[in-house]
Amino acid sequence: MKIFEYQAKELFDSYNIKTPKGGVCYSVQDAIDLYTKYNVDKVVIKAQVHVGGRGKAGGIKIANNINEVENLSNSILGMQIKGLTVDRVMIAQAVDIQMEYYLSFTIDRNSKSVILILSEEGGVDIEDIAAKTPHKILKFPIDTTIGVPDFFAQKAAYQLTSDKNIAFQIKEIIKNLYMLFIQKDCSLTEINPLVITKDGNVVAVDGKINFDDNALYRHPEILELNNPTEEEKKELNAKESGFSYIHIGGDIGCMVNGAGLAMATMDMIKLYGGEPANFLDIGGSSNPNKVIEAMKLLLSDKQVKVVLINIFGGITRCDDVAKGLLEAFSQIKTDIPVVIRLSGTNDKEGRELLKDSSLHIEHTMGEAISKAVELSKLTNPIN
Amino acid sequence: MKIFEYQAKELFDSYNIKTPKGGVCYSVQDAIDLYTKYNVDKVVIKAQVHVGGRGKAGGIKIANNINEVENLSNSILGMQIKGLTVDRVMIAQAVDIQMEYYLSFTIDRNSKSVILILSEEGGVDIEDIAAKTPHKILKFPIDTTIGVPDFFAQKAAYQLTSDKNIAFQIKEIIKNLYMLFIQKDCSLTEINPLVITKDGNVVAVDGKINFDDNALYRHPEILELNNPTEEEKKELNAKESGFSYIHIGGDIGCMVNGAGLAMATMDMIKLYGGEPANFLDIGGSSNPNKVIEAMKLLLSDKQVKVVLINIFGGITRCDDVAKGLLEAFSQIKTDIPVVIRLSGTNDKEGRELLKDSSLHIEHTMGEAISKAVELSKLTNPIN
Amino acid sequence: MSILINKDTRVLVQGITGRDGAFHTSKMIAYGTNVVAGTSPGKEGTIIPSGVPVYNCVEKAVNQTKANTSIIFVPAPFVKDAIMEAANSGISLIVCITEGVPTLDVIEAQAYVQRCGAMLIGPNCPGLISPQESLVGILPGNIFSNGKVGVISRSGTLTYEIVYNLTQNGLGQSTAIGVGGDPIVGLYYKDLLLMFQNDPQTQSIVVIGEIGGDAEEQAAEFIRDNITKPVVSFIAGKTAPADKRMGHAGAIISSGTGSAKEKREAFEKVGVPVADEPSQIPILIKALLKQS
Amino acid sequence: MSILINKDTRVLVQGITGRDGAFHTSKMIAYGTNVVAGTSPGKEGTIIPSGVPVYNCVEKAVNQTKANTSIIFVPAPFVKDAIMEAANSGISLIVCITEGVPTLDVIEAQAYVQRCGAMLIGPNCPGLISPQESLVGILPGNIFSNGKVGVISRSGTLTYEIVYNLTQNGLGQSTAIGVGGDPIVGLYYKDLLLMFQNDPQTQSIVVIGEIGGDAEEQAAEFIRDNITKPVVSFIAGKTAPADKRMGHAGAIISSGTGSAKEKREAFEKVGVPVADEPSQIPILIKALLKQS
Repeated sequence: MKIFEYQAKELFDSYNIKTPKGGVCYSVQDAIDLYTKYNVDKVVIKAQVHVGGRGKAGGIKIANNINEVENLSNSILGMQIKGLTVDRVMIAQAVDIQMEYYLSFTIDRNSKSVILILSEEGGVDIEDIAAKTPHKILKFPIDTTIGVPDFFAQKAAYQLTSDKNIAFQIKEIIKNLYMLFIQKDCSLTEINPLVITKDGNVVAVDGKINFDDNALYRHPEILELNNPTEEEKKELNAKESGFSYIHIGGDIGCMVNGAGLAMATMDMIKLYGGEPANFLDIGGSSNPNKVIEAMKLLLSDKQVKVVLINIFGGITRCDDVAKGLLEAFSQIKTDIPVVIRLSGTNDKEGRELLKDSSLHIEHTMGEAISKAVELSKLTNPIN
Repeated sequence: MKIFEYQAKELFDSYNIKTPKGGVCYSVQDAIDLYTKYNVDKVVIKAQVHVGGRGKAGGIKIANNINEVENLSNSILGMQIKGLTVDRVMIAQAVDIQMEYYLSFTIDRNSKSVILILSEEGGVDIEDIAAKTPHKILKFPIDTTIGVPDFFAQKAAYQLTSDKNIAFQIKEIIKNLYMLFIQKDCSLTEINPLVITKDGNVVAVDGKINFDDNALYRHPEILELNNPTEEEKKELNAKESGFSYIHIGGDIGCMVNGAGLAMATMDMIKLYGGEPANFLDIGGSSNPNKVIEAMKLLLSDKQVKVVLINIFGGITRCDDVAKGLLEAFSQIKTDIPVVIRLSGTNDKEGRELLKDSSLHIEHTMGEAISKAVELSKLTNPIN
Repeated sequence: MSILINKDTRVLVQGITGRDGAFHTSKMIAYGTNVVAGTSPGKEGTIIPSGVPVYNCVEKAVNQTKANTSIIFVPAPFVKDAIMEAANSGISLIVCITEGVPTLDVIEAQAYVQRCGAMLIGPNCPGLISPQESLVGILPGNIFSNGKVGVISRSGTLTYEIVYNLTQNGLGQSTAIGVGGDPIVGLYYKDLLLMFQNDPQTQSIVVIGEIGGDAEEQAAEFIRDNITKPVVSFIAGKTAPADKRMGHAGAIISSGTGSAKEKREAFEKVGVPVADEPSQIPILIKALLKQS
Repeated sequence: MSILINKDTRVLVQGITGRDGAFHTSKMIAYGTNVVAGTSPGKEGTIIPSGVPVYNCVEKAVNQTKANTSIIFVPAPFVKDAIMEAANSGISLIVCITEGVPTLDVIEAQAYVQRCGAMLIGPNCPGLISPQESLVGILPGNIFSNGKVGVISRSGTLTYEIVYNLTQNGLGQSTAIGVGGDPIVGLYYKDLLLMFQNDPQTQSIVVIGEIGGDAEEQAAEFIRDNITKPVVSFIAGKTAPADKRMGHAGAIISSGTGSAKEKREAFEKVGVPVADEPSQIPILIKALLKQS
């Protein structure tokens, strides 16, 4: 789960990580009021959206007076960034920047632990630093059984500076950011840039926090911050019905049991010259209701011209799956052709049950995908 | 540092460890008021003192009605237990006991860790269980890097019971008591007895909590609970002046540098037929003010007939110590004879400096102790 | 020989009285797995349909039944404790089926398992099987056959698909392991590749990878330096969009690494052919075996 | 040979710019100890009177000076961190002089030291000395002389008293160690007894114990089973009242164990003579050496 920058700022504040004065505004009037209240000259107005590249899209502007605050917040509120409408902006006091660093904690698969990442090159995407100057990225794997002791945070801080005062502040931020990471079950806590101001303060000017979805059950206060996009809402609804759905954009709708097999199915559609419309993993059971819900979701995508169902029967037997599908399709009225492949445990029995239905039944994954791609190429595939 | 039972109860309460209704009373009227407020039949009235054996001394009584509460609290308040005057009692609701267990956490030198101790024989001194039925004491060393996970607490709990409901409650108490131990830097958290009531509740009926003196600096809220006896106050004052003092009761006052040497000095006084009055470790420096403070404390003990100063010069040179002593004795007026032994670095120079003083100067520990014992045997040792 | 489990494996089921635990216990017993004990706090002494004795604590179960391998079905919030209990009680191989376990819980549990000298497979994995010897997991035993191919996979049904193709083509398996799809899991490619390398029964190895992380890239380097047996691979997720979670939490392409293309290149660079589709795997293996 | 430290020992002083750290650094250098570095956060590059280079962090100090042993003088609240930093940075022997360290801090630090494969002496100890080789501590070097007696003690000045008696009687020392007086310390009797047993220079061993705990009782059993060299002992605290802390936190007789009488009996039972007063130690050693 992701949160907005202003929400991240509030979490930083509560963990004693210094941030510039700032707050969220849902309207131009809000922005003017906040600017007046802060009583500063220069502020930054930032679009609050769950995607990167706001700056390049014109979603971040500096305002020097009340008129500029009015005009710029007016122009940012309502703009589209990567398909998302900006419904709120953050107003934050601009700071005098002396240095910009990068600082984050994230999960590291290799060390099987949390990792601290530092760079003296802050203010730009860490991916860009990684690509251009990988030696400027410092990684410190954490032993979570001891956490981040003073000496560890100190050693890291002295990699960025030799100034005792600055090092002390960075050390404290490292410790506090780690606490936040652990106590809130984050998957990413990032400060970028971490700014050293001209008067020697260390301030988190922008930040990003992602949470481990598996751990949200123990953080109701974090769950309250959730603000899913329309696309995310669809995915969340799917999850509640017991399957995973991600929209991709092609014309062959897929329904597969198992995430790996679902990805492999999408890959093969592409390989065979077709375009997968989505990722959809219906999981392990043969429950007809789940199939109905999944089919409805698939068909709500108006681009879909063919549906491909690829089931490998393991513990769940193919004949049970076939029965579920028959029951489901007795309730779903659609003209869109459906190609189905059943393999694995009791596959013959399963295919036998389906032989009188209107479904295109295939034996292998390759045959099923060939058929689906072929059908998707017809201008009017309805047979 | 030790606290009273009623203070331990309050800490148990704040860590969700169930205790009987109860509170502290400084007067008979307090006791009557509390009894009325609790609105129960049977209560236990317990003297609050920092020593064991209250029960045998008559400091714990059961009262069945308001008259008994009045009479019994009146008799316990003001009584003497092992030399301490009872200035407060605890009134606690009596519970219906089905089983009594013993449960504690303490420091274990051998495993170099915290240890959980359990016994199905609660309500008596753990020392007695250890002596009579050592197999009934179960010890579980804790790996503090993982603390007390559920499985660990559960395993321990099922050693005491096979009842799921009771085991669950004991498991929670074990986890909470450990948290208290760790979070408050305890050296002992003991529940004895841990009572299983007839209606299936698990309740901490009596408890003892000791704290690690070295860690009190990080627990101001615990330090506030401190209520030292007169003897302890003397010891605390000594500590503030930079030395350790413990009153023993003989007639040879000792001043030694180093705890081990101080204990060895006391032992040798006894071996040579004398009686040490105290333990006094003045530590490493030759600061005259410390010597003056220590001498004053020594001489405030009216039983003291001789003072023995035993100094081994290590990093602190004997000549510096001698200078300090001369300065100190120029300010202390006493008729009590002082025997002094200086050995180690620059001992000759040190003894040379003292040769014109009124001090009895000896070369070896044995000679100095012989002399001190000899002087202590004179009816009027003043020479 | 096989790796990790065989006829002598003595299995303990943690969470044996739950729905999934009970169901898969009966499946494992039906397959021939030696399930010797189960745990469920407070249910010690309960008689369950499979007839396996139930204990409150793993320690006692291990002491009384000499269980050496455990399989975990307890709900996600209790998984960390269950893994640590198993490791603490002397279980040497812990297989965690449960999905949805918080990542930090896995990190702590895995570190403890390592400290105890034990091994963890999973969480969020289908388990493992040494065909005709032992099945510790939720894999469909009937599609496997005993043979000489070692299988390592981050996925479930995709593995079945590939194993089905192997079995249909006369290529039985020595051991097949699903390592789990989460960001942090226990045993991983390197550990298992080395075990297969040292296993006399195993003649060739299939590595089934997917997008996310750089485990496949690291495995490729490891294969170059340490593995002499033929290895073939399949990688799922070529068409997955960046930064999207494809069912498996582990399958996120982020930070410009972990794409299927990079992984394929890494494998091909060290002489590991990568199949375009699952049905090619048996063909690739046969070709390599003919060469060697 | 000696144990733990010798001419090749390269010492790092943690807290070198503090009062005690600076003072004892000059004392150690004067004795001939090879002090190669010091740490004091934020003071890297500072020139200090002893001329030893100062670093912010132990890791860098170790990398640049190949220090292998550290001595800690930082204030009690920072000791846990200092010990862990040393262990984390590859220091193999850590000597902690600071007193007043919270017990739980020592427990955690000691567990970490062990996990890193390092060794801890102290806290609240005077350190150790291999006469004419190296002094890592605050012991008065001048009272020691090189020789064949190994000394292990829970006390400070009492050790000096006994060593003074040894030196006066022509019995030099191989290594003398003060293990520290706190309830929990690092290396203890058993560890050191074994090192002395294996040290060719050491001919006999003095164990200076005191009341509290059952370390002496355990040491006695260990001596019976593992030590063939002559051992003599002194135990302080015969006259200490029960449940009172005699300066050393470790010196509390409680729970009916740990009395001087019990300890003496334990030693005598395994043939370790216990001196009534410090001056008898040399006599007891000479007697045993004559026998063997």
